[in-house]
Amino acid sequence: MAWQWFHRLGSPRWFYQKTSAWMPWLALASVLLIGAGSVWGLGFAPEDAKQGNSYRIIYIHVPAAFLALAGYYIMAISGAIGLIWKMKLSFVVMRAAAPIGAVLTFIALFTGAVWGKPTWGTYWVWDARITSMLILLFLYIGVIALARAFSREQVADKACALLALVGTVNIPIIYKSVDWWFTLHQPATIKFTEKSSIDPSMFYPLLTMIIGFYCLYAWTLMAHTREKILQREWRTSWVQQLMRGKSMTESKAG
Amino acid sequence: MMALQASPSQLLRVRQLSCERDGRVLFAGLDFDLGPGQALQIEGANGAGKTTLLRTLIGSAGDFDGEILWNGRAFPAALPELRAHLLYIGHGAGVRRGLTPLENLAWYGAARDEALRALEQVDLFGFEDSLCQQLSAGQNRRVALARLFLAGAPPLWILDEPLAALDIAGVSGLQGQMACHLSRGGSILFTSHQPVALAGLRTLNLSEFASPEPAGFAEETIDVLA
Amino acid sequence: MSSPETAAHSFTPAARAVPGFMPLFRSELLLALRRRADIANPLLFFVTVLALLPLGVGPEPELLARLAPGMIWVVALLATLLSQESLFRADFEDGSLEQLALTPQPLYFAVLAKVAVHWLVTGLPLALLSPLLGMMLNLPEGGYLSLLLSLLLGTASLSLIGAVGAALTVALRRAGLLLALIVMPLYVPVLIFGTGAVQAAVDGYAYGPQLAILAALLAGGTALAPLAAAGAIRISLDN
Amino acid sequence: MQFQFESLAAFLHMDGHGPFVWAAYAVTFVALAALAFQPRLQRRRLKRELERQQRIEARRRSVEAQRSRAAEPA
Repeated sequence: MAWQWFHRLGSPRWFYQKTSAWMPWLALASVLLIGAGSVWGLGFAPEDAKQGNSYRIIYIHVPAAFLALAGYYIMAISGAIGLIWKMKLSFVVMRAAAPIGAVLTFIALFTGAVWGKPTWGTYWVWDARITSMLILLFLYIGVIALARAFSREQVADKACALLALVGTVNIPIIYKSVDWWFTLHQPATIKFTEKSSIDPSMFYPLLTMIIGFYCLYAWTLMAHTREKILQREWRTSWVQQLMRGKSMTESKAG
Repeated sequence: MMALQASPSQLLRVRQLSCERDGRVLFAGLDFDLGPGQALQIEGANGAGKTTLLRTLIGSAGDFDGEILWNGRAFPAALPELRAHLLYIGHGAGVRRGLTPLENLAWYGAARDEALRALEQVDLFGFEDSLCQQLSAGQNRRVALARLFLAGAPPLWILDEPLAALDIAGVSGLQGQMACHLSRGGSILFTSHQPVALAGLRTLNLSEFASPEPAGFAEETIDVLA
Repeated sequence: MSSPETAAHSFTPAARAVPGFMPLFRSELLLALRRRADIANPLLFFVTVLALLPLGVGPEPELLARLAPGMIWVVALLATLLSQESLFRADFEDGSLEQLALTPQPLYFAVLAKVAVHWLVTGLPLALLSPLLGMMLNLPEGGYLSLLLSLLLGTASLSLIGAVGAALTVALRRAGLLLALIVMPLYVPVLIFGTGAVQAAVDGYAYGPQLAILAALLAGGTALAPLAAAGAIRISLDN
Repeated sequence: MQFQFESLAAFLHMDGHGPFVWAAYAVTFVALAALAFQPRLQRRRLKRELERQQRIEARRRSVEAQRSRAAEPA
């Protein structure tokens, strides 16, 4: 019996209906958490002794960096599920996760670069974490570009799933080799952000923001997956009715 | 005519097979059996899915509905077993341009003299040692067809347009070899636009199995929008 | 034409199976050696681009000496990448890749044979040529042996990783740029430890650990990359 | 825990680091908003595409209907 819900989860229609109930709550939670976290971090948390107010960028840089990496693993795992159990839905989740992860990586890079200016005087710092983040962005772009290159959806899904898996195997190696490379060339400069020694008054807003970002990630991933399901299943009757249902209510209202 | 070596259980059975390509259902509800000593010709308009059908049977095209059985065991478990008994010639001849016809046949595991005899039967006498890239497309296809004339050729032949690049003599030679293969208990499934003179040949028109309108367009959706 | 043979035939699948790794390797090598131009291209690219370097940054010997290890490695990486796309292209177009996939023998060996030949034909010559270019770029005395060894190990890993990219993009028409985009991030560790080895030797440190890591990357690549490439080939064949 | 800045102006200025902090936050929220609203745009595009498809089907059906009516009397 345990497998039954797993395969039921696999049916796009069941996923669409189930997530319709969760979406509003998730959206509310992420807006509240991120709103509160930002206000708290920007206005009420103390400034950093060394870096002053530019330190407040941490409240968006760290969550974005977290999710950029976690997003890649989520993408790779859903791709692997699709390859192993041939589940269409998990391929759709993978395809939805790729652009979201890429945007989050870009956010992490941009905020890191802007943060670098007041701290080190240059926008681009070849710090280990920023460099690894840049390579992660290239990995994402590789998966997105590969997805676009194939004419047939099923083949594109499997190819991207395989590339994501290959990427996952390489990420730890890339991160370690970039760390080694960084310590080799710039042993003296400070490590970018020492989270362990963070002061509680700064840690709680950061925690709020991280949870808020995770809720937002979940909501965005669901929203994108639902849209891709409709695009792929547009021939089925339930999508036709859904779209017609939409147009009928709108035509009544309009 | 008692089948000599082919084990009687070599049976390809297809049940309610349907294949979809780019959201369009090419054919649905396809049923046929192919046992030892039988030949089946697949006809159908271009784009009816003939090549997709063949590539599904050899396992290259993965997603299909329905059932394909080889010796009673269903795909994908039975796929390695089927491939061990399969000789497939697709659109791409499977002939490497950088090698000579002899080297190509050696690559398929044929001894030298056997390969020479096979090449002679496909009218490639004298071309054994010239590079395939210098041969014409028709000659390259005939190098691929030479595999059918090799002694240890596998029992199940799946051929995509085998007669396409052959002249009159070539066609009759190939038909002779096909008849001989059938008499030895082998089975052949091939696509062709030309009629083929083979005893006991069954034909199947794929266009008859084309599916009706894609499921999504129920009648009432049109009235609402019109 | 031919009278159908009446002799009894035994359908021995073994007789027709494609031969094992060594015959595959030999036929691949034969194929590669027949395409002389393909061998020369990466080498010419390697030499011409490195000759451009002094024209670009100026001929001062100390500057070139500092740049030499990194530049030789980066250009060797690009040369390998250049010749990567044609790894499966020809076999895909003439249908023999599909025949390979149909044989009961796992695709792992076919991919390994192709990559080994690709390395012999591009990686090895690049590595052997690199000391010559080191002289041209005024590479300091200690760096030559480590340059040769690191390139020997490194280009093999690059070929293996590139094979996965080549397999993923074999069914696409203009795949060159996409292939580079896919494999570039995966090349980073090999590049880092490759240049690290040469830099360490130039600075007089021991470069043994860097070579050991390069060898470890190669061992991991030999085990995993052909599997990924075989999977990618089966996916691309379905296109 | 109380408000760290004397006035709104000081809050915006953040003694010199303001532009960087606000730029970072602005770009982040714009990017997240774009990600959040993209599905809505795709939904609208899909609906238009479906309606266009059904109009083509309707026209094709009516053409077939005329052809079969014309063929009957012969």
